[in-house]
Amino acid sequence: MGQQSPILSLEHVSKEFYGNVVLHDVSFDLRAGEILGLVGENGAGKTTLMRILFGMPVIAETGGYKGKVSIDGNEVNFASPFAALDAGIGMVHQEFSLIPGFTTTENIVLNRESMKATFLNDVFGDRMSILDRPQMKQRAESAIAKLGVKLDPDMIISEMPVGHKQFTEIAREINREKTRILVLDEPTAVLTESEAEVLLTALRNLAKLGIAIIFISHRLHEVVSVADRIVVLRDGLAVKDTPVAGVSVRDIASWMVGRSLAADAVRGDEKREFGPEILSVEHLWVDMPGETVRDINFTVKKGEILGFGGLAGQGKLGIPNGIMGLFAAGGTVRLHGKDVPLEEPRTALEMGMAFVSEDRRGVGLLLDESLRWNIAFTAMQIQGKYLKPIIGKLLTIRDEAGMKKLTDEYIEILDIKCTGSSQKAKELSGGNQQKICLAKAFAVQPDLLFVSEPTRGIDVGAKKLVLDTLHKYNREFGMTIVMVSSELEELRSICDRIAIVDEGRIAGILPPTAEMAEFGLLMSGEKTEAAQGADRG
Amino acid sequence: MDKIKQFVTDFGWPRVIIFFFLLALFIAAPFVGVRIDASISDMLNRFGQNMLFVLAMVPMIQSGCGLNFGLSIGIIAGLIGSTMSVQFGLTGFLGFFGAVGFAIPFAIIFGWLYGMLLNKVKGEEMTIAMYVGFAGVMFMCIMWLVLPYTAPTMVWGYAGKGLRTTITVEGFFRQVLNEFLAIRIGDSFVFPTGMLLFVAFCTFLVWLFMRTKTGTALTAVGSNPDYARASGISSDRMRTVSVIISTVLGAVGIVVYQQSYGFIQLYTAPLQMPFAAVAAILIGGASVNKASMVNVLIGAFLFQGLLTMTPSVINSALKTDISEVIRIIVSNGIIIYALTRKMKVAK
Amino acid sequence: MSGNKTLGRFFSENAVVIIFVLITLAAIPPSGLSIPYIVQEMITRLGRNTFLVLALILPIYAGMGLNFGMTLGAMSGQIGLILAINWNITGVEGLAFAALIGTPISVMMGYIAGAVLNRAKGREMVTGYILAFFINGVYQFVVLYMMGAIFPIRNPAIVLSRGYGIRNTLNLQGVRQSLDTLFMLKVGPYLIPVATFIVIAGLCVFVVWFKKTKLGQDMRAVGHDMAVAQAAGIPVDRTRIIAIIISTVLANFGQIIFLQNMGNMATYNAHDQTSFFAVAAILVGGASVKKAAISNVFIGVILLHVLFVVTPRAGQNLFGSAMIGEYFRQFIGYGVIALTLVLYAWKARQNTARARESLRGGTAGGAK
Amino acid sequence: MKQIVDKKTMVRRLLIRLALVVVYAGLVMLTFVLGKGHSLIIDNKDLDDGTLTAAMDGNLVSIDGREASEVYPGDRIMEAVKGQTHTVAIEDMSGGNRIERRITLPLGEDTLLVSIPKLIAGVTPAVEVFVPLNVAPPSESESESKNEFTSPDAVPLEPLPTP
Repeated sequence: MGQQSPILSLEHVSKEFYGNVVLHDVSFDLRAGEILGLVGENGAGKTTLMRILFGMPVIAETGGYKGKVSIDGNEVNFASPFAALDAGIGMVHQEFSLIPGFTTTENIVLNRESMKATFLNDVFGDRMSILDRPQMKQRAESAIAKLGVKLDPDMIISEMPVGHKQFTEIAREINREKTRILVLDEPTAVLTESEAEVLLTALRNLAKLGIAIIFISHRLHEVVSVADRIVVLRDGLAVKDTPVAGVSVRDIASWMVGRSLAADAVRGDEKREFGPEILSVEHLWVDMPGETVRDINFTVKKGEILGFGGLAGQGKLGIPNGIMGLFAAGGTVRLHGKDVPLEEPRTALEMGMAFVSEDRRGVGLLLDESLRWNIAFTAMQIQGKYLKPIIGKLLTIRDEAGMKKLTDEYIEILDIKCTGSSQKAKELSGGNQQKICLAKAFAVQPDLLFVSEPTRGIDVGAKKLVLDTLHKYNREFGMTIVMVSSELEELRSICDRIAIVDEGRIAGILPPTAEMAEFGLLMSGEKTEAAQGADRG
Repeated sequence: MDKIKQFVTDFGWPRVIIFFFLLALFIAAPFVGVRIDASISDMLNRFGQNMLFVLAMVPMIQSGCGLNFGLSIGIIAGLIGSTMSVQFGLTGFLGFFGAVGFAIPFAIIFGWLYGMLLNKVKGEEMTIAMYVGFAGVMFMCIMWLVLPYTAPTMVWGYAGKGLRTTITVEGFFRQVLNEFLAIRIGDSFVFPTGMLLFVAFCTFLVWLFMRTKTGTALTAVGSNPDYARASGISSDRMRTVSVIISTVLGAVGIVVYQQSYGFIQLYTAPLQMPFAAVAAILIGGASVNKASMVNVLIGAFLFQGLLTMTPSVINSALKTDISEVIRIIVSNGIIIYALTRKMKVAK
Repeated sequence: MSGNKTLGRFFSENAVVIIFVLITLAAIPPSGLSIPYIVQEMITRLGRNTFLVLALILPIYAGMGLNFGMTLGAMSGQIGLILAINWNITGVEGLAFAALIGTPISVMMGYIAGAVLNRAKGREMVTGYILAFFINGVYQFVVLYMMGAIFPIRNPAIVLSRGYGIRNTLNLQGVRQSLDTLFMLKVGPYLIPVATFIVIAGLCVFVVWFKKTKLGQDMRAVGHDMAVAQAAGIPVDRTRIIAIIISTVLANFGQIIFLQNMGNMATYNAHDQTSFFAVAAILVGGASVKKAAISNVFIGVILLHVLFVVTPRAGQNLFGSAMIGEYFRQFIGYGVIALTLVLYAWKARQNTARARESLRGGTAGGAK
Repeated sequence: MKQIVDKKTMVRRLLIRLALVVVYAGLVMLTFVLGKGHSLIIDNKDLDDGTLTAAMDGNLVSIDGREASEVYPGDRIMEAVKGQTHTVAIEDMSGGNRIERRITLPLGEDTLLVSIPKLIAGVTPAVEVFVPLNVAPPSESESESKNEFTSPDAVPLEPLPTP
């Protein structure tokens, strides 16, 4: 197999989004029948890489990429995913792309159905052909057989367990005769352990048939068990490209998170004293789509900054959303010893908590309204601020002047770049929008502030300002902060403790000074001794 | 040049075209023997008559319920109010305000029920509102026949029961607002001061309401329901409030309409009324999810202007009754334009 | 408890049909109409209306909801009929002529409607409804002002006395019931328009066959999930336009069948309530915004029209006013559309909630 | 989605589609010809030039085998027919003398005059176009209305530019 030329090779691939380098000079090869494990933290560039490979329009829209992608030695540059499909690349996405009301067979052969021509083809085109259902079923069965799993070809997708849906997706890609390269993006994320095991076996079967597979997973032990070779991406660089034999999970974890020295610099040796316990959470579950929280327990002390880290989809985002009442949740949450009723955002706000949502444009802002509205709204609604009585106190209306004053203050403090307090929120850049979200939360002067992904999608300067602001409010006003972020570095730079969430549970709580590899292992679902110690303490 | 272009884009092509069309009609009017003063008087009158219906669109658009195709629910409440007022023999201002007073409680109850219904069907509000409105009108058709009204001016003479299709309010509250402080210039120009004052007062109240805490919350719900929820606002409650206000405005609107028009029109008359109001506010520049007082004023003015001027001018110019067709095409065209436009913005 | 639940669910899923059967049964005795009379009426009305109602199926299949824009097809059919009367083409040939003229017009109308609805995804129904109003304006412009003025009309009997524009009511003497009487079968006391039913049966066969084609499958896929269909390479917008075109063409045929049975045509109003009656019928038959079968059409036409036949008489006998029955049936028509839409929207929300709840139960259980 | 269809199929399809368009047009014409209705005015009058006179006793006239009607001298009856070729059977009411004649009608005309004396005498053509007497006024008003409608283009009927 060694002398075989690669089917797919990437040479010096780079990509930047608006000056932000997300991939830098990535090169690797893939041979027929080989399984390549691709690992990396969120934002390491995996998704972008796959988008380039799959010809997603977003790449071309943002200025294309540099470097060379070739298949069988010929350079390709796909204009659309369909071109990639024609070239033999199959992709299984994280979200199911299946039609729930259709059967397995119908989904496997979707838009590639076997057909029998009718006389009407000549009149109205090929779509007037009759479907050849027996043939379709046969093809579906053969694809399923190739996978080596048990799957009922006549079952309706919506009635299937998740694992079967995942198999259906893969079977669909295999069903394309041309498919020689299969890309699987976190295929095991939604599966139970035994289902995942079956999937891995199926992948090995496929590899034996000569299909090359790129396997993306955060479950490192799966990668180690199934892959022949592994490529580690970090900050857009392919930091490691090595055969998997002899590599341990721990090695990979440290390659994944290992950072250049610059990042660790921020922290001084400040002594931290905290007040009494302010928030305690027991057995919290949150039904947030894509970020399910299963069973979370933790406490926060007054004046502390607690960080939540972990990979996307593991549930860390569900924690603040659940406590603030935005999604269905259960369990016990106590603030200052008083029970916080769940699923009631108003009470949560009234009790003195505030939340900066990760979904800035979706939840955080009134995009079509002025900055004044955005900043003052919550304070107005919850605390009755920025209202003034008119006609002898018969009626109270908005105090536009007060709102303007407040907004101008925050524009000053947070250095928000805008044309004025009446500008519309949608016209601001991402970083400035984030500052508006923070201002909104500060305006209600909360005892406890939840901040979710505060630096997502904003530039470096703004990032620093946001983090410094949080730091300042904590130190100067004693604001207790719970911060959720995918960026471990940023958590380490300002948090007092960092909890890593994996599969809806806290895998461990570490001090920010802990070794990077420890964090990496926790994220991959491996229990470490250090973390267990911290957990107990 | 660019400035003009920008202005036109902001103002919207349909409005600019309709505005110039209206202008052209005014210019053409004297040449085809249509009196301008009579036209303006007529236009002001219609403007006042219909303004509240257009205004009624605002709260629901702002709260994200879309265009209120079910405005007829409010109109029905207004009809109940005015028929009760006539039944009890109230006359003059007492008759008018009596009608409004009887109508409002019904409007609140209907609006509350209607609002709760719309909360159950988020995303499908407009189609359902339309059919709920239709069904309500047909149900009331039965009620008009059955309810025990006895005032001789209202019931069918030969049967002694069942309300007439058209009831005159002459001697009750006909033109009480229009005549109040009315200014007459010449034979054919009347400025209906009272009605316009009343309408302006209602508009001011709505304007004020939109500035209260509740009004602000309501707008936020329409602008981004998730943001509002995260700020502790119950979007269902705000939507219900907006539906109630819209329904009340519809109820008051029909009474204003009746006093000016002089007749109460029952049975299937309210069926098509919401469409005119919807078209008017859209012509005024509102979209399916954003509307302001300016949209209401411009919309009611342009639309009613069009309705007044096209029949008189076009018909005398072309000697044919083509204006009705123009009205259908323009008003429905503008609604389609608005319904298909938002998709682009959402993208 | 679970038995109760299934019964409850059965009721809620068929609520509209059940309510309707009850109202209808209750209204028959007070109407004083004989059963044979009602049966004969039903046979006639099935022939008259079924084709129009069947035209609604494909857009539902393609996930576009109830095609209120079918009125566009009805107007095309009317233009075909006007021309047939103009040229004095009579008999079944006259109907065929009208249909052949109406078809290209309705294809064009369907294309316009489909393109407009594609720009209004998520609110197809209300847009289709308004679009019907809009095109009605255009239709009036063409028929009332252009015909006889710009398009020559050679039959003075159908032109208004002012010299242009078509009269408000057209006598369809030449084609009246020509399809119905083509092959009339007498079974017992009942007259059955066999030819009409053969045409309807042909359409049913077409619908069943169409569902088996690639295009039918694509429509189903688009109806279930546009995003997935798009990702799989199915041309979503095009497929939706085709669904609307077919529906519009069928409505064109349907309106011609409807009018030949009526024998008269109100030039400017005949299409006003086409979509209302058709939509009400299919919903009464148990269809929803997302699901419709041929059986829904037949059940619906029968139920709705029995009610339509009996209510005016029942109103007359119970309340001494025929108008009450007249209003009542309109109320029922609008009410049933509103009710079905409400039930559907409400149920859809409940189902998503239920689906998520079951997911949560598992995780909450797992938490212990 | 572009279906990959080879050139030969494309040509075949184009031909078939063109043929269908022709067939469609043919069908329109066929239904036109077959379904074209005519009103026959069956006239039993002396001819103007006096060459033929109406049968004195009256006739029983039946078209295409329909129920016969009695036509006395000076009578006119109306019959609606479909298509262009018809058989007219004329039976002398007194003598029982029966004549059958085939008549062919011009396609473009709605109302036609059929003269029984001509049919009996075998004069061709027995059918002529019926010119109603009060034909003048409509043409006048028509020209007027056309003048009115030279201008509606000036009216913006579509004030909705699609952006």
